[in-house]
Amino acid sequence: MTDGSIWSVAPLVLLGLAAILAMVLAPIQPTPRVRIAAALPMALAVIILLARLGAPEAPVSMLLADDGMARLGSALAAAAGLGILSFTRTICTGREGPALVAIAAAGGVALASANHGATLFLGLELTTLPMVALALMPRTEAAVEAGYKLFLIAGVGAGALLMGLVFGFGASGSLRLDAWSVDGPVAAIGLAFVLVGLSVKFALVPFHMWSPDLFAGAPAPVGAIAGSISKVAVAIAALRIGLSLPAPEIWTLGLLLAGGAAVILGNLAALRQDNLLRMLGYSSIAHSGYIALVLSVGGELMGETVLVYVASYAPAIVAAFAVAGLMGTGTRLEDLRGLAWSRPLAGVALGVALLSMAGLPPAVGFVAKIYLFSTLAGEAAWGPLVIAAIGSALGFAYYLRFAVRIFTAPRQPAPRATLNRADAVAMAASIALLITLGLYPEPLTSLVAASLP
Amino acid sequence: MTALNILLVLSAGLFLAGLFGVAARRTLLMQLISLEVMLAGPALGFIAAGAHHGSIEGSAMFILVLGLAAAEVALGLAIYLHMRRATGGDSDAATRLRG
Amino acid sequence: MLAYLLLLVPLPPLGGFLLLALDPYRLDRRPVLALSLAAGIAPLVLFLPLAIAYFTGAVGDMIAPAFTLNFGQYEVALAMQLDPLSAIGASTVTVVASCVMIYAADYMSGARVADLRRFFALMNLFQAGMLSMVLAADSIVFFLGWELMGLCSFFLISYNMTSPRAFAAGQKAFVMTRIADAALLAGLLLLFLEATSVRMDELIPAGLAAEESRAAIIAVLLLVGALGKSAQLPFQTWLPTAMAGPTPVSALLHSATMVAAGAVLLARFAPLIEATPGVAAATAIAGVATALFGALCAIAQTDVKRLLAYSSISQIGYMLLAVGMGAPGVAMAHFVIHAFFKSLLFMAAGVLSHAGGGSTAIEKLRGTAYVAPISFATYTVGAAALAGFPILSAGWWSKEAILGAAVEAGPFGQFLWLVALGGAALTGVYAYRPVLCALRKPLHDAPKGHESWLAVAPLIFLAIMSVLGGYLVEPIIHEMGGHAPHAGLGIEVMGALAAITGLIGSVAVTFIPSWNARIKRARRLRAGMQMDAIYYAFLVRPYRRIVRLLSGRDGRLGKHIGEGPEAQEGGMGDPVGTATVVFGLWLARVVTAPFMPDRFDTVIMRGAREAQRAGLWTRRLQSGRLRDYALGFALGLGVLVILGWGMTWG
Amino acid sequence: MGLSLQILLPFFGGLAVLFAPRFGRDYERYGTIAVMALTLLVLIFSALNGDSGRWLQLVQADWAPSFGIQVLLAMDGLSAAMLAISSILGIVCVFISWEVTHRSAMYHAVICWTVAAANGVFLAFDLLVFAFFWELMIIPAFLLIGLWGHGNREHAAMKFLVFNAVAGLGLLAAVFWMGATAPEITFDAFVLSEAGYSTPVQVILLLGFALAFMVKLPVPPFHAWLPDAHTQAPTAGSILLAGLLLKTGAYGLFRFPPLLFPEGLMAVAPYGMALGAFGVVYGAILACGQVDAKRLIAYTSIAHMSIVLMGVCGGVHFALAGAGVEMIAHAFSSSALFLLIGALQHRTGTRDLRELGGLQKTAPAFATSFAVFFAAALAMPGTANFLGEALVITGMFQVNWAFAAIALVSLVVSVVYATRLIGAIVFGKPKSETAVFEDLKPYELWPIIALGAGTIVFGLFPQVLIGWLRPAIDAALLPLGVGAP
Repeated sequence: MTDGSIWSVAPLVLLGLAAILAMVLAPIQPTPRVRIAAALPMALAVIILLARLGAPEAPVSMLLADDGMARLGSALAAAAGLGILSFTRTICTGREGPALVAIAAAGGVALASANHGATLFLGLELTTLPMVALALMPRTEAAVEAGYKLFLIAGVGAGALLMGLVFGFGASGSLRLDAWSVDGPVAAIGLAFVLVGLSVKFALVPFHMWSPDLFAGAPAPVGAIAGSISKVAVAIAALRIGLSLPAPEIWTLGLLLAGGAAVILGNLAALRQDNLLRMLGYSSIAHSGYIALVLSVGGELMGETVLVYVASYAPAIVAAFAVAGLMGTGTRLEDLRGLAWSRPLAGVALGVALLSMAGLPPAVGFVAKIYLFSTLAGEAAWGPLVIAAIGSALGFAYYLRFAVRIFTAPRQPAPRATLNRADAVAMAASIALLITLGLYPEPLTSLVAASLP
Repeated sequence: MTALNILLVLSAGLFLAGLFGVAARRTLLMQLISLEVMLAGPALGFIAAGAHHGSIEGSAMFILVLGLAAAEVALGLAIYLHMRRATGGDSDAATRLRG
Repeated sequence: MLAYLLLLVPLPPLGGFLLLALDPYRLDRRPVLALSLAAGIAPLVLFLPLAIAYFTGAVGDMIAPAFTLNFGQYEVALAMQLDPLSAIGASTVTVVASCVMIYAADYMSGARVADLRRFFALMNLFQAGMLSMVLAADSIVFFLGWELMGLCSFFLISYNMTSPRAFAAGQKAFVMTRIADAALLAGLLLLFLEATSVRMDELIPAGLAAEESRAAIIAVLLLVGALGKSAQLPFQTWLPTAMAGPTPVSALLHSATMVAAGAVLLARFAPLIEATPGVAAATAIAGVATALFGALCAIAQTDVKRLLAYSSISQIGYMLLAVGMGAPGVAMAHFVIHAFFKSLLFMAAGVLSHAGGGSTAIEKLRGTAYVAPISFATYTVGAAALAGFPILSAGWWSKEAILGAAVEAGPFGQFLWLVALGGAALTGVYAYRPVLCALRKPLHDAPKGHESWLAVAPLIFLAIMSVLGGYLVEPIIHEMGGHAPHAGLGIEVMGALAAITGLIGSVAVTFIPSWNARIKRARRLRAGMQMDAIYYAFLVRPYRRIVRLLSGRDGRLGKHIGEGPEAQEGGMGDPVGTATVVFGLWLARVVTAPFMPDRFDTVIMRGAREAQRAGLWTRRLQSGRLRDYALGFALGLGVLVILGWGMTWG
Repeated sequence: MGLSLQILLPFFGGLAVLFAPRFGRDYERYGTIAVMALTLLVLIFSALNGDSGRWLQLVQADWAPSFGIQVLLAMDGLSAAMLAISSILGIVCVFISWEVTHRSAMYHAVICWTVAAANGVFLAFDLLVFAFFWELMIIPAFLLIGLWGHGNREHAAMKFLVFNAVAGLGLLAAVFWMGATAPEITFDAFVLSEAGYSTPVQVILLLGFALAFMVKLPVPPFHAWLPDAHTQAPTAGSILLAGLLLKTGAYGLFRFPPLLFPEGLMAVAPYGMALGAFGVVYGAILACGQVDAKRLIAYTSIAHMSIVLMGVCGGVHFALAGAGVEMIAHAFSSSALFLLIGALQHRTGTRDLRELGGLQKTAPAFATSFAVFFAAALAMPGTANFLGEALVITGMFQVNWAFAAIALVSLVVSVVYATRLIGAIVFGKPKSETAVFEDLKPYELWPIIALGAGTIVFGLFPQVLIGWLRPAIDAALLPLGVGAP
């Protein structure tokens, strides 16, 4: 256990500590104080991760990888966790909310640095089960139903992942991801099962059914976790698998089919949505589709594109959900009218988030779009390029439909609701992140280039 | 067909049976039960692969699968209690969230 | 060190202009008059000692550099110089200008203070311009003075703001002189390119050294410049109409100084003119033709100021003839003498017309001789000098010098001499008409007017100069380096005879009713051979039609393209502008034709509707029943596993 | 540092001015004057201790290296003159719109932003940044005409926007093509100038650039937007439009074609001069036919700027010097004329020449100042306009006598429309509108005196101006292989 490896496992330990602290303090302290107790170790974990970005690799064991991808992924997951903590209010997620969010963040970190079948499976489950629990917390009928749907489909997904690991283990005799051999039917079937397992968590078509209902029914933090922590972690796990296996056909073909379908279906369905959360759900499916397309196309820019895309999507989705959490789960299009004038910070935060997701210049989403299209064009993958182009066009339509509504004149002067400080900080931080990176993308691009082999 | 392959096919069979149970049975309880059946498939598979390759990882994974099954049972029953009041245990009735 | 005094000469009038125009101290009537007189006479006071020192040889030629500019490789040094031409010119200008200023002080006393201030500001500015033009040692200061005179003449002619006729006259004068100025500028710039320097003493040798065709073009351009400003034949129509300005203006600008500037220009560049024989001949012919034309038209005039205007045109024709014959000195001599008697005539005519009830018609002058005897006497002396009354008047000497120069210039010169002689005779006819008319009995006896000494003093001085000026002709010619022409007794006798016949003709025309009637009927002659009408028909009206056509004033071409309600019917007609807009709209229509809104719209709308329907269909896919989700899952799993397995068979 | 301040100061000054009215009445006006004065001071400071080499000041910093964009600002005599004019005109605009109260905070902010964008154009040497500022410049001008104009301002503003935006496309296309095909993606003008394109390619690129510059210049046939824009724009708008935006077109023509496409320019120059010559005559003739005073001055601007085009395409030392001087002289004289006509319209409510007249009697100060700029309009020697035109004509004599003759014709026709203008406004009997006409107020008189002084001083002592422009002219002529005259 050299001190390097201690530092490498420190973030996971800190997150676990945060979860335990939150669980212990939950019954005796009021939730805001619990949240702070959970937030401190998580913040420390994020700082350590960012500090060690350049440090030499020191994996603590074969289970957890410690390369740049893992560190950046974990940092994003932990940061997203911090963001989500800021709007986990007692009314919608009960006293155990912060604890569950901390567990989910720990799961995300584990999944992002999973190098072994076991950590892959554990990480996946650690992110899913807290989401189910969180979804059930409000005990309303819709929340329970959303929770149940997520529980069942995720359970089936976990089963499929396990079958994949079994077949992989059977074929190659080892559960280490980079040791998997690709030839032979057993390995191929194993890979198919693993792909299905990940696609469920990634919400690619046809395994996406749980996602819109969860986003709409469950409280805001759940959707935020699904949108940011789990998406980031799964994307990096899939990236690691993709990078370590020498060009498996089923993997790329599967991703291509599922990703393409996700882009088309996600955007089409989102076009007519009036409910903000359901629209975000479907658009999250579409964004997973874009990442899947990039993973299927491959090429030397793949790693950078996935990381930049994920890094630009996470703050946007957290900001969007922070505002959604403030506005309540049933916010329809009309409720957003004049939001920028009645609640300036929330309005601008949601507006900038939507602009970034649509990929328009001032926000960092534009840089992500540039990377996406240059990768697809670079590899002359005309099919995915056309699909992505149509997807973005449709994306403009529904994102701007909501964004424009925010900046229209308010019908009646809505009361200026007070934001609690944590919310305000989260929104301000995400706006700053999205805009500065959008205008001056240099730090992000150099960070990402450094973290890839 | 080596011994491993036969056992792998058997575990896949178990998995597919569970999946069928989830897709076919209407009542919540049966769906939970078939979920557990489905998890039995990989458990068998891990034991078989572990035995075939003579590596302890198989049984380690088996124990993990058991842990997951236990967790899922706890959560499933909690959801079942809630759902029973609202939809009388019928999963098809729980269609408030759609579209 | 005396050279820098030169630079000071044009400054006082410039200072006077600034003080009067900007009027920082709100001066009222008396200080304004005092200031303008001081500023007007200061150059005379400053320049006279210099001129005397120069003429008596105490001081040689000198150049006072003002400041230097460098354009890239060129060193451009602006400067003033004192040489025979500038000394003579400047002294004449200062003397005449002072007289006119004094006269104007009395003549304009009736005007409002604001108008008075404006009048004297412009008169001072004009004097500054004329002096800088005459004294200039380089082409830039020369052209600056030249244009400044043009500007002042425009403002002074249209001094009487409210009358549209004055403004029209001013505008015509300015436009016509500007055409000539453009030619002059072209000539000066070509010379500058030739000599890569601006100084006169370098320009002229460079012009001479230039190759044949270029030198000819430059000379022609300079000639055209001179013709324009001096209202010679092609450009003479603006001077008669310029009489709409007040009398002092006509006295200073349109008789003595500005109009004669063309002669000064040609005298300055005489070597260039003489270098190309063709151009010299052209100058002479233009001079003589204008002299004849001016004399003829002057005879038929009924208004004394227009008569004097035409006489100015013809007298300057004589100067051009002299320069054409290669005797710039003679031209300058005539310039000096002409300046004296012509300004005298204008001023005296002004007083007489005031005495005769204000109108300047010759008929109205009947009997004014007895009302204003002194100005009448001075007018007679001036008229005698104009007609070239033998021996007694200065005009005779300078005219004889010109005729002599013509005779000495060979056979071609002798032919021109004959024509000039005829002109001299005609001059005699028109010169005495106002005098004789003033001598006739007044229709109704007017009381003897009081002539203020302020107005009369300059007249008397100028009258004396018109008589004694003859002695100046010889020295001026020598000063300018030419030799006084001795054409022999016969030529001089012929000249005297011409003058006498002129006098007799004038008496006949005024007193013999039939001749007098014929003159009154000579309408075409009176209108200056309708040159004005011809110009208007062939130049001005077509130009106006083009302008109206282009700017769409008459609506033919000027229909508006989408101009808003406030479209004034003028303006927005310009075809090229509308053409681009029309082309742009047409292009837009053609490019988007296949996507015409209806067709394009349907395509988009259909696409949009498809998307909506697909959206609704996908939403139905999301049934909400968990078992359907599980079914979807199973299908997906099945497809992927079978695909995976299938692929490994290959 | 001084250079980037030239752009940032007015920009953030504009923002500050937006909130200035909160602190007190008219604070936005004093604020704008302060901002403009400060920019001028910074300019003078950085120009004075600039180094003596080709560029007075040069600032180079990376902005987005992965896309090859960098902040590359350079200033030499020419751009210093232009920057000085933009600040001075900024102050003049504030003075004369002292009675504008309709949304005056935004009004002054827009003035600041126009100046900021124009300063950007005068300084940027990274082609993409140049194109960025070029497009940015249209927006404040569009707002100025659209929001505060008279009559049918929407139509005029829209026409202005369409013309300039479409023209901007030509510039953008050329810039992007050059940036993309450069060995490693860069938009640095100096690097691209050594790119060594073949002549036909240079001609095409030059046409792209020239399209944008010629519309902004404006030269017929791309001039249709100017008369409408001027007639509907508020006085400050006209001044900024005439004094500043037209100069950016001329500056662009002066700076980039010789630097980037020397052979292309040599090939196209004769056609450029021909177009300029046509523009001169066409503008002058149209000016004579106008009824609306502002429209008349707009067409005179077209004539004067066509002379600048002829000068720039002349490719001879004199022609370029003349073009430079004419640019600056025109900035002074046309802004002053617009100011006077604006004041006139403010008092009498009309610009129609047929209803004006007789101001000499009622407003002598107005009449005398009008006379000064009347002299400048017809290029009277002693004013900077004459110097500009005389130099261009000398240049044309060295190149082609026909163009020189046409330029001389413009001198004559300028008298016709100038006398028509002064005749209709100052001479004649006072009509009903001009009967009661209080004279120029101090805040209108001071700008007039400043502009008049500028015209006369540069007319009599052009040495200062020519000295400033010399390095720019020599640099522009170097690639054309034209040694000093």
